Amino acid sequence: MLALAVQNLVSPSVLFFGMGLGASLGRSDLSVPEAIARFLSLYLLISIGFRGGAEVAHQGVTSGLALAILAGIVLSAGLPFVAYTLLRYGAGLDHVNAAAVAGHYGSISAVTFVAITGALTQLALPYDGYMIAVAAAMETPAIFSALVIARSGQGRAKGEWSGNFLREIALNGSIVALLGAFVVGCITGERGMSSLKPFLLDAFPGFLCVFLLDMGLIAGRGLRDGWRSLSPAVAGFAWVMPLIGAAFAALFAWLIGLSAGSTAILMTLGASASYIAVPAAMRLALPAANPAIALTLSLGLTFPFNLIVGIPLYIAAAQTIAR
Amino acid sequence: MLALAVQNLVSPSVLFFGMGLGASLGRSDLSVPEAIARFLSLYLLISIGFRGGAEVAHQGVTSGLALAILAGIVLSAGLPFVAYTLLRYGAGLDHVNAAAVAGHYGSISAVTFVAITGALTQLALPYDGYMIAVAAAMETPAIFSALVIARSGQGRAKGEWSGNFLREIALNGSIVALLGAFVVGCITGERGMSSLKPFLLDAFPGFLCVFLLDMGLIAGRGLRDGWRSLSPAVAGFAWVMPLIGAAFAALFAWLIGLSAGSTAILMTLGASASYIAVPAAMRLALPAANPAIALTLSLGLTFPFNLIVGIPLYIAAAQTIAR
Amino acid sequence: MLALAVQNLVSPSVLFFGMGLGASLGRSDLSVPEAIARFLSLYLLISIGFRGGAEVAHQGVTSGLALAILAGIVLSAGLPFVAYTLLRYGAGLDHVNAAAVAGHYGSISAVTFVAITGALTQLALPYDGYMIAVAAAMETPAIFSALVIARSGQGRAKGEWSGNFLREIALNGSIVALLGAFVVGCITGERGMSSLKPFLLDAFPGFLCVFLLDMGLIAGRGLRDGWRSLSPAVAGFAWVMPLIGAAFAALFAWLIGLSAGSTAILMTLGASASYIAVPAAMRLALPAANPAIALTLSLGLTFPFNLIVGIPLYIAAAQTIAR
Amino acid sequence: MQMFAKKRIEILIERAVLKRLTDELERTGVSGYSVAPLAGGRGRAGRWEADGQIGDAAGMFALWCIVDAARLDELLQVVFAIVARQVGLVSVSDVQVVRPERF
Amino acid sequence: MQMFAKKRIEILIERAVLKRLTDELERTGVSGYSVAPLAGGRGRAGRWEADGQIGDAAGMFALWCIVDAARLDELLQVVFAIVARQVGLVSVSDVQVVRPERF
Amino acid sequence: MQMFAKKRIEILIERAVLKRLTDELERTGVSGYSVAPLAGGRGRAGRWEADGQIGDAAGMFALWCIVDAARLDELLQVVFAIVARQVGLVSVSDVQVVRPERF
Ligand SMILES: Nc1ncnc2c1ncn2[C@@H]1O[C@H](COP(=O)(O)O)[C@@H](O)[C@H]1O
Ligand SMILES: Nc1ncnc2c1ncn2[C@@H]1O[C@H](COP(=O)(O)O)[C@@H](O)[C@H]1O
Ligand SMILES: Nc1ncnc2c1ncn2[C@@H]1O[C@H](COP(=O)(O)O)[C@@H](O)[C@H]1O
Ligand code: NA
Ligand code: NA
Ligand code: NA
Repeated sequence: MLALAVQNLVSPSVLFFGMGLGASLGRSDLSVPEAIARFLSLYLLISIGFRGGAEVAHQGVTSGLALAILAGIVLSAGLPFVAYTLLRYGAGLDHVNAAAVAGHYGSISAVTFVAITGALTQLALPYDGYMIAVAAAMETPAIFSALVIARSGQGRAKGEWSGNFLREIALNGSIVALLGAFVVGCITGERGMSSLKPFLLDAFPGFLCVFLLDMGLIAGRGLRDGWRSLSPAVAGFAWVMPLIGAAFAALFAWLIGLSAGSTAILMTLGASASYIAVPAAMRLALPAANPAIALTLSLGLTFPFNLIVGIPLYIAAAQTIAR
Repeated sequence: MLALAVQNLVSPSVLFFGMGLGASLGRSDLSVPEAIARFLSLYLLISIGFRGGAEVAHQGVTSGLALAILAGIVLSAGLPFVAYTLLRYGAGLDHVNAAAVAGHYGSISAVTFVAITGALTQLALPYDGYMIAVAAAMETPAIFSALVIARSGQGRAKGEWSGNFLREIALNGSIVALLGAFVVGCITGERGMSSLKPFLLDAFPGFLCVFLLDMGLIAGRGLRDGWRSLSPAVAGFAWVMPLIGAAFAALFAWLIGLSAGSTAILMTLGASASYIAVPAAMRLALPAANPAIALTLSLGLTFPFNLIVGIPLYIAAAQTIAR
Repeated sequence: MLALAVQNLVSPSVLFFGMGLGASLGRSDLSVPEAIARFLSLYLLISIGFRGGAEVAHQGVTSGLALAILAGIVLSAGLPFVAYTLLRYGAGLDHVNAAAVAGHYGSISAVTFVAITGALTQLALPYDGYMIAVAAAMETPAIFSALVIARSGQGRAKGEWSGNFLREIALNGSIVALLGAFVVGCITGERGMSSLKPFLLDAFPGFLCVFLLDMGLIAGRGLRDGWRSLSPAVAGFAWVMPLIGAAFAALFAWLIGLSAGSTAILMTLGASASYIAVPAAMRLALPAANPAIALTLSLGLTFPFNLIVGIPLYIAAAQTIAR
Repeated sequence: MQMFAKKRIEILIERAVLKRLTDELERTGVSGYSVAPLAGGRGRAGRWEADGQIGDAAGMFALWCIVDAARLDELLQVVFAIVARQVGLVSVSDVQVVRPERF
Repeated sequence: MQMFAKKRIEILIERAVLKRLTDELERTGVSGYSVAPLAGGRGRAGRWEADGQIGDAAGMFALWCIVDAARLDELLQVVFAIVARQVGLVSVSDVQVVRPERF
Repeated sequence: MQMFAKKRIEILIERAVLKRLTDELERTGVSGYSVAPLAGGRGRAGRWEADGQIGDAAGMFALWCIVDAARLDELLQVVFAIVARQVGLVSVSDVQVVRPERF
């Protein structure tokens, strides 16, 4: 497990994240142009989605898939309540911000998903291709839970549950890209994969490194500027919540009988926090929340924690748990 | 033929086009950053041009090349007159808009060119590498025909045929990129190709998918907003004109004795409509024309028509026609 | 040597540079979006840095490395004094502009570095992987020499040597990217290289072509607009200085006993002039200097000179000189 | 040329909320508006930069709208209903145009 | 600091026509101008967005030019000769500058 | 709505110097500023375009800052200390805002 942690730590992508973090903590003016950053996240979503779809096309749709998706949805919808309780009553964060952050932690991080699948491949531990569908399904339910939580506290502006708003969330560009590419992958299967392999697969680690360099730069900026607005308790949440999320996920995985590899993935999804799709939804739904808090927690603290400590732990645990 | 149509329909690039179309008809906020979209079209032009040049370097310059280029120029210059007649007197479009749209249909679509060559490769039907040069030659003549048509109707602003304007058209960035890469390909031949293969060839289907996703998004936006400004007759033009253009091209191909593969390509070029270089020229030359009409027709109606119905048809016809 | 010059001349990247040059001299509107241009330079720096690091990881740190870096630093710091003397007293350029241009010529050009390594690889002439570290070390010393020179003339604004300014220079994004990727390459070595190879290595010639197309466009713009502000003597400097820089470098290479390949590289580094990192530093430090002069000289005159005349010459000389 | 006085409303607004604002403006029947990207800035919510941002919420825009003074108040109401609770800024200035009937 | 009143002409213009406009402005001898990209907008010709557009005609820009009031009319003539028939918008406002001799 | 008069300072500035300027503005305690990218322009230093530029110095930005008239002079001093020797341009105009206490 330690060996894996070390190996994870010295993978190029983690080192590029560290390089970005260092550069922005040191106030370098290194930056990735906005259009490139947006392209990279589109690329990652398409690549992940397509590969998931191609896997499902390869293996076929099973009852395991349905169960796993169901588990993912319940996790994503349920974890925000746990996170809110911790933040509000444990860490003393105010109502709206606690709700917004909770929404991020119910949802998932696509890059952390990539990291765990990479680690499993390296360990030759098999997992189900449909876990990408589970990841996609976990993107949004947390958003609605965050809204329910926020609303329960105080009367809020009208129109928040309007059909319009629901459409805004469901047709969010990131989710459409991920699911659309998943469907394309399902339909074109291996034939499609063979033509797109050089771009979507072979070049993936390279693009990922640039993306992680950028994530490091943002995380560093967040930590530099947001340091003061984070109490130690709130910062601590970013390292405790992943373990709790992973524990819940482990329980669900055990209940539905996932394999060791897939269990590790579900745990990682439970442990990770969103920074692509959820922030946009929260700006729309909970404008009073400070976006910097959630971003700094998820990108600056939880993401590296999962990469370095979490993933080796989840894999070790999954191998013990899985039936 | 039906099999090819279906296979064409479920190729990743067509599905990505459909995904973009669906996303924007459904009002998703999915988008491709402007700088990326402009890079992708530069990339496509360079890749197509370079491959064409490398092919010519490989096969040498023949009298067939000269004849085919001549045929292409005549087609590109002539088809706008046909298109204008249909639009003006058949579909009742006003003078200036009919002229502008006609210019688009005389010129060609680079992505449709890619689709037909892809289909031919899949069918193992050989074609001449110099057809890319034909495609390049067909880009601009249509622009001048559109101007002649527009002028014939009414007195127009001075300066339109000035050397300045001609230079603006001839030195249009897209045409320079396409022809420049063609020349580079001719000069460096196989040696150049071997070093650029991973970028220009292997990654091509992937970049093409992102480009087509973007084209789908634009086409969907055009259809959504431009629906009302298109009469059924004008919309019908977008499906009739390709067949007419292809028929004329078939005649020319037969006259100069092209192979079956090259005949199918010339037909596809005749059938396709521009959306990269011509719109810019029309904005300069015919500012009174509404750019949305031509774009919606060529991207939203003609392009998918050619992909799904046209290309299989043209290939089947070409195999019958070619001597 | 002539054969190499010709072969260099007809490599795709040089031809793309020529294409850009021609397009912009002919006033075509061909352009590379700003975000893409900035991404490409980030990509080049990361790719070069990473490969250098991986090479060092492979070969280990030697005393040769330390000596070569030392030689590079002395060259970079010393050449600006030579360049200044030539410009000020030979070509009659004013004080501040002469100092600024001198700074560019002490530093190095990453793309010229790529060209020389490419030529050596083609000739199967081995060189030391650590030369990338030497290139990185040569980026900045020239900046400080330029400041010393500029200051020696007249009293200048306060704050110029402040810690703040030094940090701005040292944490320049380009230098951080180059050195950071070098470190990542050192740490991850061959394992990292194998996962990043398709992106950083295989796709490199393709990205380089687009970058050089862009450099050609800029060089052409500079020559078109800046023609009048360059006296023949100043323009001549751009072809004489590379030979002088290469001669000094050859001396140093001989003193520390570099191999023929590494000697050719050090000569090329000495001969080349910066256009990525140094211009930014000069805008900060010597705002009174006209940035167009240095850019036109280094990009429009020196860069093509080195590609076409210089590199073959330096290789031939290096093979004679190296012990 | 004869010029006519109009008002120019400028709104700095987050990407996530931009579509809501433009939809609402269109509903009120403004004749047009323009949007330009911002590269960065600083306000009560701190400093931010467009470069490198990931996520669909990232980025801000300046939207401006040239309108007749008579419609100013109505539009400000609409704008504030959306912008008030968000990160953002609204300002108004005087401009002159040549074709008054367009606005 | 002492400030001097000048005029600011702002022109929203399509990419395809931008070069014609700047060439023409230079011919009239304006001391300078600046151009910024637009991300989208709405006018008589409908709604458009810069994102995702392909083709060399895509995109619009805001060009502005600070000039002396004495030259305003002449420049507006030049501008309208180019912009009138295109998608676009021209407006003028008052600004103050520190170094009047530059304009 | 009741509006309050403020001043809008606009500074066109090179990428290389932007950070110095914003750091300095923050030191003086301005309540906020916004930055937008330029795509090109022309001035005494000639014509330039953002597209295709390489190098860390490439590019210019428009930075603007809405401030109280009382602070205008002080800020102009700060701005000119940085911008004077660089390629750039400073102009001031009148705007109106709704919440005067923010500035
Ligand atoms: N005084 C100001 N002048 C110009 N722009 C401002 C000013 N205050 C705020 N802004 C812009 O408005 C955005 C949001 O401000 P705020 O809601 O105060 O965080 C900032 O990020 C700036 O881009
Ligand atoms: N009232 C307005 N305020 C601000 N921008 C406008 C306005 N009307 C038009 N525009 C801009 O000018 C462009 C062209 O307008 P039009 O020629 O009316 O289609 C639009 O796409 C907008 O970007
Ligand atoms: N009269 C003007 N109106 C608008 N922008 C200007 C004007 N003069 C200069 N600029 C802008 O300021 C930049 C620097 O000007 P300069 O320092 O004169 O080279 C130019 O590149 C333009 O973007
Ligand atoms: Na989670
Ligand atoms: Na055609
Ligand atoms: Na040098």
